[in-house]
Amino acid sequence: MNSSTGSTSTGISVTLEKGLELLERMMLIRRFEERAAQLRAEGLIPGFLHPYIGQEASAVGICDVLSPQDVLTSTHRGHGHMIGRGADPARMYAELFARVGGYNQGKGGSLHMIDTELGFLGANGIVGGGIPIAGGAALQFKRTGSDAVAVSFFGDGASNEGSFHETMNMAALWKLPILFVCENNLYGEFTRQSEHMVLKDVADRAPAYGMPGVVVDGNDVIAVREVTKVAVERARNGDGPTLIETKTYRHRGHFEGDMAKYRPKEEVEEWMKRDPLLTFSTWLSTERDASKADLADVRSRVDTRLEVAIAWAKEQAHPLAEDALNHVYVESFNGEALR
Amino acid sequence: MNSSTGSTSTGISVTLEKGLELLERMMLIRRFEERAAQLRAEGLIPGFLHPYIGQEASAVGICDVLSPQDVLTSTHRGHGHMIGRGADPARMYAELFARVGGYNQGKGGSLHMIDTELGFLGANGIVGGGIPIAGGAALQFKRTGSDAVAVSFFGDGASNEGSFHETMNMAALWKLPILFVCENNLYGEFTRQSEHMVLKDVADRAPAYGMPGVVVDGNDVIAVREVTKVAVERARNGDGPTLIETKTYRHRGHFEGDMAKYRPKEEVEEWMKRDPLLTFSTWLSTERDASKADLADVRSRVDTRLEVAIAWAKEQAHPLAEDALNHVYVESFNGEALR
Amino acid sequence: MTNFTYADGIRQAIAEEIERDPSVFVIGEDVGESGGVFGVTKGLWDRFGSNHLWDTPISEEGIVGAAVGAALVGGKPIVEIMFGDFSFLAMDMIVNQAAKTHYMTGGNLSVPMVVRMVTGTAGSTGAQHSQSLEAFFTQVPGLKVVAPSTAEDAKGLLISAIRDPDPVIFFEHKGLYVGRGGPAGDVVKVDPIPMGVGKIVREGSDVTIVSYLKTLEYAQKAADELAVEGISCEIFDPRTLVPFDRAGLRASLEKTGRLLIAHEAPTRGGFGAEIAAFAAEDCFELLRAPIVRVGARNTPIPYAPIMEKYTLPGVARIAEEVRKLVK
Amino acid sequence: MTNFTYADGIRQAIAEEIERDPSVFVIGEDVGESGGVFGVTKGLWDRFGSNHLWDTPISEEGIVGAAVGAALVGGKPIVEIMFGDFSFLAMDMIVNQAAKTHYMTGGNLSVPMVVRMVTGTAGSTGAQHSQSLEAFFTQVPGLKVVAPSTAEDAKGLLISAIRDPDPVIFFEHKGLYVGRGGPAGDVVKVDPIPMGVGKIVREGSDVTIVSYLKTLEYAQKAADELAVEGISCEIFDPRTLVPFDRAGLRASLEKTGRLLIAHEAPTRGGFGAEIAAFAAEDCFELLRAPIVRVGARNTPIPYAPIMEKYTLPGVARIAEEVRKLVK
Ligand SMILES: Cc1ncc(C[n+]2csc(CCOP(=O)(O)OP(=O)(O)O)c2C)c(N)n1
Ligand SMILES: Cc1ncc(C[n+]2csc(CCOP(=O)(O)OP(=O)(O)O)c2C)c(N)n1
Ligand SMILES: [Mg+2]
Ligand SMILES: [Mg+2]
Repeated sequence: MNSSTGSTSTGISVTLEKGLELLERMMLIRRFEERAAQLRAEGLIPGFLHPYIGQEASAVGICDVLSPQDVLTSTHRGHGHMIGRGADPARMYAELFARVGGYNQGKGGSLHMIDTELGFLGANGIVGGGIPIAGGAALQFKRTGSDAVAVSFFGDGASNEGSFHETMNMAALWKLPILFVCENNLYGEFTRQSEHMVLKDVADRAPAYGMPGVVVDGNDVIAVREVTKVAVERARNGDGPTLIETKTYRHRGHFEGDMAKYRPKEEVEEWMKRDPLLTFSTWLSTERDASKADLADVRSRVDTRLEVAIAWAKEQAHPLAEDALNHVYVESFNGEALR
Repeated sequence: MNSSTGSTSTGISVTLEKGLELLERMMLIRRFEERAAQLRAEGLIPGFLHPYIGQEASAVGICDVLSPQDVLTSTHRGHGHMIGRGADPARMYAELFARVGGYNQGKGGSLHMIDTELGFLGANGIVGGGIPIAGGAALQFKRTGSDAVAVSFFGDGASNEGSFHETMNMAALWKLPILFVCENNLYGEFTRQSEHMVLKDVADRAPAYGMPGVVVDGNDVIAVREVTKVAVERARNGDGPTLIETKTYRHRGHFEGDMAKYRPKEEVEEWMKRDPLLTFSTWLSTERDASKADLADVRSRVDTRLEVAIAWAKEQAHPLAEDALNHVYVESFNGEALR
Repeated sequence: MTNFTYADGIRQAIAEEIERDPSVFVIGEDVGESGGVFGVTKGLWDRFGSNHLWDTPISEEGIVGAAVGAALVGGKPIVEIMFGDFSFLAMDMIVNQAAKTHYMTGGNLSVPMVVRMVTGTAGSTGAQHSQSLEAFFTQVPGLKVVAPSTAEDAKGLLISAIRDPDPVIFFEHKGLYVGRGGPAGDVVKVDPIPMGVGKIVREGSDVTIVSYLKTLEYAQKAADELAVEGISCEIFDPRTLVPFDRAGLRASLEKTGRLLIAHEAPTRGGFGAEIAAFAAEDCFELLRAPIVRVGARNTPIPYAPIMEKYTLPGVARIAEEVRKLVK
Repeated sequence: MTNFTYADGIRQAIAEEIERDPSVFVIGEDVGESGGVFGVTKGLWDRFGSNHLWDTPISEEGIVGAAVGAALVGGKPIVEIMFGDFSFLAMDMIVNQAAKTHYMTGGNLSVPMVVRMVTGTAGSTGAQHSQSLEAFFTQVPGLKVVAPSTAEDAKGLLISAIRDPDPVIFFEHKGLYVGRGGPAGDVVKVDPIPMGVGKIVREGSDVTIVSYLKTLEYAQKAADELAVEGISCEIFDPRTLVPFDRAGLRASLEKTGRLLIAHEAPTRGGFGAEIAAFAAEDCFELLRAPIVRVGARNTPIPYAPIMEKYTLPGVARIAEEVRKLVK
C-alpha cells in the first residue's frame, strides 16, 4: 500500500492569530449553514440544501493553503468550499434566495454556485461531475506552464463514479497540478461506506493510478492544512497530483429535511464529540491561550457578518421572468441573442 | 501491493492429449484469423476486423477452465474468445460474410457476434462496454444462487474507462462470481500502455477495490489455465471476483489494414519469439514427446475444418433487404411487429 | 374515496410483479431499506428483501449495465434513475447496448429491462435535476417509452413494461408524486394497459391537445377555462410515446382539424416535434390550421421560481395558444 | 484543379486557428502522432507538437470533461470523438455540464469548446459505429450544432465553431472523408462562415428538399434524375442545425410550397421532425402538400450491406417520395 496516513496536527506554525482566523472561517461556514436551514424553513430558499455542517475543517484546511490563481470544483455540498475559499456570504444568500444579486443571478442556486473571481468553478448537481472539470483546468495549467493548481472536492460516494477513475488516471499519467480531495463523511446519501465499497480508505485507490494517497483527520484543520501544503507543493513543482482523503462526518442528514435515521445513535454521538469547531476551540484555548473573549468575538463577528449578509440578500431584486431567456448562449454571438 | 504473479507453467496435469487439444484450439483461432484477413482482402467481409493473432493462449487458457453454464462478454477483438469457448467457425464466417446463416443473421458482424448456446453474450463495439454487462450476469447468478460464473474479457486500454471502475467496485463489494480478464497487449489502438497509464501492471488496480489481482504470462496457455482455475474456484465458492491480467501481444495492427508502424521493430521481434503457438508446440515436443506428425495433424485438422466452414459460409443466403426491419423489438410483442 | 397515488401505483405494480414473477427485481441507488429518495419503493425491502431491492453504489453506467447483463441471463430488472438527468451517465448502456442488443444479435438475445426515470421540474430543482428527456429516448430504435399521467395508468403501464420483452424507459413526473414518503395508499387492482393505446381524456371539437405527464393537468385546466369561452378542446393522452397511438391521434384530428401539443420538455427537438411531423405528414389533409407546440422555452431550467415558471408551459400559455389557434 | 477534401478543410481550419490563437488545441484518442483513425489531424502533431495535439487514454467522459475544464480557464479545446457513437459515454459532460454552464452561472462562465464527431455510415460499420446523432444535441439548449457537407463549408464552419464562445457539436460524415489518410491536399483560403445561414444548393420550384451531410449528395442526384422528368427541386442545405436558418427555409417554401427533408438519422425523432414541426407551425399557409421525411428506417444500423443500404435514405427513395409529393 502506497498511501500514507498524515500525522495528526501538532499545530506547528499556527499562531493564536492564525488559529482564530481559521476558526472564524470554519464558524462562518457553520453559521452560514445553520442560518440557511432556518431561512429555508421560513420559505426564503426554494431549492435543495445539502448542509456542510461538521465538515468545516476539511474545506478550511485545504483552502487556506491555496493561492489566488488556483481553481476549485465542488459538489452538491458546496457552500463550505465556497466560504472556505473566501466567497461572500451575502451574494451566496442572494443566490439561495434566487435573486439577481446572487452569484449566478438566481439561475443556479445552491447546486451550481460559482465565484469566478475566486476561481471557484462551481458546485455541481452531478455526483462526480466536478472531477473531470478540475482535471481539465489542471491540464490547461500544465499545457500553458501556469503554476496554478486545481482542486477537486468530492465525496466517498463519488469515488465510485467512472469520472473519478478516468480523471485520476489522466492526472497521474500527465502529472497534472491537481489535488483530489475526497471528503469521506462515511455516507453517500443513505448508504454507508461499507455498503458502497470494500476499502476502508478511499486513499487506497490512489496507487491504482500510480498516485500518492494520503489519509488525514478531516476534522482537524491544522492536519488538513499540513497535508495540503505537501500536495500543493508537489503539484506546483510539476510532480503531479495527490489524493487526499479527509475523514469527516456530516452532522445533519444528507439534505435539509433528511432525518438521517439510518445512522446509529452512537456513531453520531461519537462524531459530535469530534466536532471540528469544538475541538479546535478547545485546542486554541489550551495550546494557544485563546481567551473566552477571543472565542466569543469570533462568534459575534461571524453572526454580525451573516446578519448583514442576509439583510442585504433579502433586499436584492427578484429576476424578471424574461431573464430566463438570457445566457442560454453567450449573448454577444453575432451581435444578437440566440434562443 | 496485493497482486501476485502467477508462476509460469510447470505443465502439471497436462497430458500430450490435452496439450494437443489446447494447441488445436489455439491453432483454430490463429488460422481462423489469417483466413479471415485473406477473405476480407478478397472482398467477402465488408466490416472491421481486429485480429486476435498472438493472443491465443489467453482465450484458450481461460475458456478451457469454464463450465457450460458460464457466460462471457468480449470486445471488438472477440473471435479468439468465441473460438476459445467452442463456437462454430462456419457460423462465424457466415456472420462475417453477412449471411443469414451467421450467428447474428448478418445483423452484427465481427463487432457484435454472439453464441447464446455457449453463453457468449457478445463481442462489443464499445471499449469497456462488455464489462458492466458481465457484471450484471454475475449479479443475477449471485441473486439466484446459481453456481455459474461470468467472464469479462477486455484490454489494457479499456481499463481506463469508467465502466471498468464501476463494475470492479460493485463486483468486489457484492462478491460476485466473475473473472475480469485484462488482456494486456501493450497497446490501445496506436497508444502504448506507458502513454495511457502509469502502472506497469493493470492487475495492480485490483487492490483499489479490495479484489485480488494476478499477472500471468498470457502467451503460456498452461499458466493461464492454472490462474484461471484458482479464480473460477474462488468465484464459484462465493468468495468473489479476481482480476487476471494476461500479458500478451497482438502480432498484427490494431485492425486489418493498420500497418502498426508505431511499434518498435525489436519489440515485435521479441514477441514473435514468444509466439504462443510456437512456444507451446516446442514444449509439447520436448516435454510431452509430441511427434512432428502429431503437430502436423493438428494443423491439417484445423485447416480442413476451416475450409469446410468457409465453403459452408459462402453458400449461405444473403439476407433480404427487408429483413432489416425485423428484430428492432421482440416480434411477439402484442402479437405484431413494432417498427 | 380511495387513496391511491401515482407513487402507490408504481409501488403496487412492482410488488405485484415481483410476486407474480420472482425474476423481477429493482436495482438502483438507495432503492432498498430507505425506500428511495422519493419514497416510491418504501416498504418493499421489508416485504421482498435485498435480493429484490438491490442497493448500489453511485455508479450509473455500472448499474444500468448490471441490469442489461442480468436481463440477458434471465433477470427482469427495474432500474431506478433517481433523477432522469443522471441517465446521461448511463447513456451508452441504454442506447448502444440495451436498445440494440436484440437487433444486433439477429433476434437471439433480448433485454427485458425497465428504466424508471424520475423526470420534470418540482420547484427550483435547477438545471441538472429538472430535465424532461423523453426525446433522447423516443428517437432510439429498440426502446419503448412510457409516460403515464395518472395513478391507474402508472400502475397498468408499469405492469406492461415489466412484462415487456424489450427495454422500456418509464418516465415518472416528480410533480405527480403526491405526499412524497407518506403512508402507502389503498391497493387498487389495475389491469395491464397495452402499449400504444392512447386515451381521450376529454372530448371536444375545436382542437386536439396532445399532452402527457404533468403537463396534461395544465391542459385540462386550460380546457376548463376555454370551455367557458365556448372553445371545445379534445385532449389526447398518448400514455406511451413509443409505440405512439397514431390511429388515435388521427381519429381525433378528424373531429377537430387542429393540433396543439403541450409538454414540459423544451420545444426544440422535444417529442412534440415528432408528433407534429407525423401529423403534417400523415394527417395533412385534416389540418385546418398550423400545428402549435407549447413546450418549455429553449433554455436550461433556471433556479429562480419566477424564471422557472416562465420557462415552463402552464395553463395560461396553453389557453392562450389555443385561443390564437381557433381564431 | 484544386485537390481539397473535406478532411483537408477540417485539418486546415484547425491549423490556421492554432496559428491564430495558441489557446486552441485538439484533444482526443490517437489524435496526435498517429494523426487520428481517419487521418484528419495527420501532420499537425509534427507542426504544433503534443501540447496542441493532446493524446489521451480511452476515457471519453474524462476527455470531454477535461475539455470543459480547460475551456473554463482559457483554453479553446477541440475534442475529437472518433465515432460519434462513443459520445454516449461523455453525455453528462456535454449535456449536463458544457451546455448548461453559461446559463447556470448566470452568464459568468462559458465553455468555448468544439466537439468534433465522426458520424454516419461508411459501409458495414455496424450498429455501434454508424449512428447519426444530431437530434441528441439539437434538442439541448446551450449547444450549437454544425453539419457541413462540403470541404469549403467544413473549413469555414469549423473556423467559426472554434471562435464561437459556446460549446459546438461539429458533425463530420465518414462518407465525406475522401482518400482517408492520403496526402494532404491544397490549402484553400476560406472565410469563416457564420452560423445560422443556410445555402440554396440548387434552385427549383416544385419542392424544397432540406438535406445535409452525406445525404445532401443523394438529394442532389435525385434532383438530377427528377429534372429529366420535369420535376424541379430546390435544395436547401442548412449547414448549421442550431441555429437553424428559418428565414432561408421559409423563403424557399414561398417558392415551392412543398417540403421534403432527407437525412441519415432514423426518421422517428430525427432533426427532420424539428424542421417539419417548424414548417407546420410557421409556414403552414405556404404548404400545398404533406411534409415528407426521408430518414433512415427506424432500426439500428445492420451490418449486412444489403440491409444497411435498405435502411438508409438513398437517391431512389428520395426521388420516389418527391414524385409522390408533386403528383
Ligand atoms: C450522478 C448522480 N447520481 C446520483 C445523485 C444523487 N445524489 C446526490 S448526493 C449523493 C450522495 C453523494 O455521496 P458522497 O459523494 O459521499 O457525498 P456527500 O453527500 O456525502 O457529501 C447522491 C447519490 C447525483 N446528484 N448525481
Ligand atoms: C468507447 C470507445 N472508445 C474508443 C473506441 C475505439 N477503439 C476501438 S478498439 C480501441 C483500443 C482498445 O484498446 P484495448 O482495450 O487495449 O484493446 P485491444 O485493442 O488492445 O485488444 C479503441 C480506442 C471504441 N470502440 N469505443
Ligand atoms: Mg459522503
Ligand atoms: Mg490493448
